[in-house]
Amino acid sequence: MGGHLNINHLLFLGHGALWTIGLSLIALVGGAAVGFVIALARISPLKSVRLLSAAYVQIVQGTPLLVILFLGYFGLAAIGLQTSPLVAAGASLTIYVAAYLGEIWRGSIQSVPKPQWEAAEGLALSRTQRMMKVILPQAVRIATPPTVGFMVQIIKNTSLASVVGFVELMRSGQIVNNSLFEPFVVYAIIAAVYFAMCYPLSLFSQKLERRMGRGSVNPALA
Amino acid sequence: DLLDAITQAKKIRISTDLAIPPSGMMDSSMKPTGSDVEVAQLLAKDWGLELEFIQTTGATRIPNVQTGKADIIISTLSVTPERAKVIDFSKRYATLQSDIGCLKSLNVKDWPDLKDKTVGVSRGTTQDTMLSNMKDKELKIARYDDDATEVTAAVSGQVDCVGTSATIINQIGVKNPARIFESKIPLASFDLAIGLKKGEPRLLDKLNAWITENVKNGKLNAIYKKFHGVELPPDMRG
Amino acid sequence: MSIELDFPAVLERWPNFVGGAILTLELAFFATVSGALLGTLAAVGRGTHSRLIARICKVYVEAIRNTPLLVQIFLVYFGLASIGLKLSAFTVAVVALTINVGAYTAEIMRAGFEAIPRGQIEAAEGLALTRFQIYWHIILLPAVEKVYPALTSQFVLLMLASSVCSQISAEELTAVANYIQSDTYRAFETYIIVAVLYILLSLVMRAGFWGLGLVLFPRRRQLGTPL
Amino acid sequence: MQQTASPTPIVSLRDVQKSFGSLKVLDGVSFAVERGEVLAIIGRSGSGKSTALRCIDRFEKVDGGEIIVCGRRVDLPDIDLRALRQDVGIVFQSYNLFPHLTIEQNITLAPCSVKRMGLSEAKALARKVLAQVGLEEKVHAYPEQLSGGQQQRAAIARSLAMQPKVMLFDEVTSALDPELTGEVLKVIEQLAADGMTMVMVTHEMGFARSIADRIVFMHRGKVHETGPASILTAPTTPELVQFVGTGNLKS
Amino acid sequence: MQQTASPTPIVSLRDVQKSFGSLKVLDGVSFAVERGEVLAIIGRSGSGKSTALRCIDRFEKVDGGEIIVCGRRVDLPDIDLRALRQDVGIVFQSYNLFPHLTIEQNITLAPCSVKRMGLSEAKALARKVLAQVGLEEKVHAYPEQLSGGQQQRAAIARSLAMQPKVMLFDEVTSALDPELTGEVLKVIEQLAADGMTMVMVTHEMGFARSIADRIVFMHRGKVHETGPASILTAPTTPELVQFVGTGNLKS
Ligand SMILES: Nc1ncnc2c1ncn2[C@@H]1O[C@H](COP(=O)(O)OP(=O)(O)OP(=O)(O)O)[C@@H](O)[C@H]1O
Ligand SMILES: Nc1ncnc2c1ncn2[C@@H]1O[C@H](COP(=O)(O)OP(=O)(O)OP(=O)(O)O)[C@@H](O)[C@H]1O
Ligand SMILES: [Mg+2]
Ligand SMILES: [Mg+2]
Repeated sequence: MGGHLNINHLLFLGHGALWTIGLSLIALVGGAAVGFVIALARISPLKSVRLLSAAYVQIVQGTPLLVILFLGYFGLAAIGLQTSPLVAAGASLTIYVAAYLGEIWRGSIQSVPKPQWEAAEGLALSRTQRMMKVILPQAVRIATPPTVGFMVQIIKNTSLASVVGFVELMRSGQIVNNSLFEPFVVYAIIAAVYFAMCYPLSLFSQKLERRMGRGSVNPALA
Repeated sequence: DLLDAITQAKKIRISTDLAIPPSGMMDSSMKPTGSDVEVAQLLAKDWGLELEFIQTTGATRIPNVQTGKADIIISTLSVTPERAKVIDFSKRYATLQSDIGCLKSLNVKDWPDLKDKTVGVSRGTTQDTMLSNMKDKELKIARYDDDATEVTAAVSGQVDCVGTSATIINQIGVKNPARIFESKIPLASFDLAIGLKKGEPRLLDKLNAWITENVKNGKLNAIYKKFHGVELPPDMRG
Repeated sequence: MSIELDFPAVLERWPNFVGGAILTLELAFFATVSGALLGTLAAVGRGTHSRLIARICKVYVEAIRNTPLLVQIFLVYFGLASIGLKLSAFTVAVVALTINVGAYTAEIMRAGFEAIPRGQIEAAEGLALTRFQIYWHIILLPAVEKVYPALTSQFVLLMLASSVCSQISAEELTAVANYIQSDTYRAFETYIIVAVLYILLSLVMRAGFWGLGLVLFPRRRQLGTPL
Repeated sequence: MQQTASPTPIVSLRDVQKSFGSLKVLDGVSFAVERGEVLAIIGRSGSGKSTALRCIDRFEKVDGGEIIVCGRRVDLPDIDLRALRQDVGIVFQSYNLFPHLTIEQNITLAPCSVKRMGLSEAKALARKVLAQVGLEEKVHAYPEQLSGGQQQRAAIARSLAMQPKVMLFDEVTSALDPELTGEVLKVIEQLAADGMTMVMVTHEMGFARSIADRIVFMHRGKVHETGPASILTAPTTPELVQFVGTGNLKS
Repeated sequence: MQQTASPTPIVSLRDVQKSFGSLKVLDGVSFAVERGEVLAIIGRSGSGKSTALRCIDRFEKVDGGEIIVCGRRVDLPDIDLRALRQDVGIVFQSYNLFPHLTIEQNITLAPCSVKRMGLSEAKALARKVLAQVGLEEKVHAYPEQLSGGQQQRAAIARSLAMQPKVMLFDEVTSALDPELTGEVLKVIEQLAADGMTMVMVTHEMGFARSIADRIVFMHRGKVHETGPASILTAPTTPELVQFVGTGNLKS
């Protein structure tokens, strides 16, 4: 207990930062795949599919990620499904990210002006062709800035995965702090590392935004 | 049962919070250390098992054994009847002396002196429960998520009194010599025990036997003294 | 099921849960009001002609948006105490949440400002309105109206994120949950109840924003346009 | 309401009804278009012109009546939409080119995807239709690099590439200034000369007069007057008199 | 370039220069408007008409030359913008009514905020100007509840409420269909009859001919021809001949 910050502490923090990056990647890849399905389900011609996906989004967006992670790891185990922390965290983050990305992307798809949909229809393109060749390529441009903006939030939110035993950046910071009792130093370092990971993304998203000449309205997380 | 499973795997998975010094923490080369860590290491060595720490936070120590993610908990679990409804406890392997510690300059002798002072505690600890139940004493309690935050609150001046173990009380002055804290009122002594899933009598018996033996041979006392600076109470030293 | 769920054992602490939920709502309310103000000012600041003010606002927004809320809360709580300013945990929590959500609000509001067609502003300029009058009468309300869904989500997220205030001894919903579950060791029951409460709180907030929308946007109310 | 009954109209509407909510937009609309005929629909704003046009290509479902296009019952629910739309080309006021594709890609998209035409064949076709509208040199440009009139001509070329049997135009020039309008109208005149069947909603009275074989004047969801282009110079109903009267202000 | 030199023009431009980046949009534009005169600016798209108009109300800063409006040097950097804009009313093609305010609130906003008029007085004024444009019954409606022509008339009323000395109109009818165009033009005709000084950019040749005291034909950033309305029927330069020629397609 006590002592001073040394290279081992920094290595430990670095190790935590790697986990943060890894978890973020898992969250984004999984969340993007499921989120895409959610986005399509939200505009499905079938009312039941729309209602189900809307309920999914509403519930997930109303529940703290911490609770989702907890129930995903221990809750599944309680009903007899043993999962590794990585699988549980991956699944929970996917569920969480999918709800948000699904909403962002639904908005982007729907913001492609209606005449574009009609023009594609008028050319006798099939539903899939319209989506793939006309709507999505345009929606992607609209969706990119808010998506990148949301990624920034995910990087910070992976810290909650400590509840299932991950020692990622924030948790490693807590552990270091709890043996050093130097909160200002430790948390300043953590803030700096998060900033170093997030700011390039923020800059990138701003650049995209500027290039497209429009503001991004992203439901960002705190 | 669980004991067989452990023996078969030749490995014991122990749920420990490594962010609650001095029981579980990291040394300067970021290796786990602390009184609970050494107890766990001793147990694994005696039983000839490989040891795996399941890193937990305070909140997930129990779900880890309930759902089979870990075999036992050694992580400053103090015994209360309420908790005993949910998991089984072994015999005590240590006790934890808790005090109300205040700024040295503060004139606190007894409970009435604490009126209109804020006492910092770690949320959900037995100290917290005890102080919260003292409704007649009109205490103001500030609950922090862990000891480190509590110590920082004391160091930075957010609180002038804390309810925690003597070891931690001393730590405050080390961090900020301008704010030396000392134990003012003894609070209670809690029994710490090993926690395990309900319904594992063979494992429980074996743990109890191991504790009895190591209390007798003084090993547990040595570990405790190393980290807490004081010996276990006389009635435990056998 | 390897564990028995015993909800009554946890539910008998309902006064604590209710107290926590109310505190969470209070935190969210005050931080929303002041964060909306701060964020709007910062958004206006980013659009001013003064390079310095625009820069300061930008640094504020970027510094906050790219670092974790927990760190911000710690810095405010312990930082203020270190310089001798001892505020209650509640006050500190509101201040930190305000600073945090203000940065996000600033970005959203900026998008709203930019979505106001240039023609609207030119029309107002043509009518000889001052800069302030233009912001006040022409830009602010329509901008809020345009980004209202994003703002609403942001403030609901703020409510969910306020759980980290448990770290600095604010007795909000998560803190209560931690307390109860370490007292009873009934983590599952506690977490499920907390999840339901958070969903309820978010519904309450959304309902509140819906009602506020009716008051703020009389045109929508009159014409029956949904938000 | 006069209805031109004749052998095999390529488009025919009979007593078409259409409401949006409680608003009756089409109230028994009937007219027919012969092969090779040019029909102009005129009428004041809100009289249902666009809606009538959109019903022909089934962008709106009708509530009652019968629509037959190229021998297909468009009003029935089981219509093969994609087959219908291969026969019908539609061009809107807002050109609706796909902004992320070049002009060539805009044009080849449907032939390649829908008709499974080979790419090189489609490209040759693109060049041909672009030549028809006088835009050969813009094949590789993106829509935003074109002026409004050029964009509208490219949109017409895109429709032509599907070799439709009938083309529908909805106020294709009203977003354009007089000079650009001229460009587009020339293209449509040429199409008419080539024998394309066309239905056009237009505000250009002069143009309607000079090119349309027949005029349909809509008023409050009904066909109020119909006849050869000469009805514009000698209107019989007071509504058409008033409409053409105000329209004259444009000249 | 002919310039009408006369006693005290209310608006005068002398050799105005304006570039956007490397694009020279106004290249020595000079003209003047007398009190009570109606001036129409015509010309093809991109010739700089809107830019010239916007320079008069200082929505664009000029690079060179002199602009005087109601005795104020608009080209100088220290101009009192708000005073200028109390004297000048400007109406755009896209009406730019404030969508969140009722028509009455749209109209009373500036008199109350800028002239510190009392609310009841402003409301009476709103009723007066709305009567001028024939929209009394719409005081409490929101802009989106009005047709295009009604919106444009409301926008004119909003400008009138500030009692400007000169009004600028930029293609105020080109988003409207013939019938709505008629409504708006009638209002402008009435204003002209009441003696309002006006500068209007317009594509309505017939209207320009009938109402304008003088025409300015712009071409490539220059005033190419100017004179009484009769120059439209007897254009002298080939550019104006061509322009009026294509414009005729609209009629
Ligand atoms: N999708 C819709 N939902 C509700 N009402 C509609 C819809 N489309 C059109 N309408 C209404 O139907 C009526 C007729 O519209 P339509 O577009 O056919 O008129 P139009 O004759 O084309 O007019 P314009 O010359 O202005 O284009 C209008 O009152 C319009 O408001
Ligand atoms: N803000 C601007 N930035 C850059 N170029 C501009 C800007 N505004 C106008 N231009 C360019 O200046 C030229 C003249 O524009 P202006 O709007 O004055 O033409 P106009 O005569 O009003 O045409 P139209 O009849 O199409 O309205 C055009 O080439 C236009 O692209
Ligand atoms: Mg129409
Ligand atoms: Mg213009």
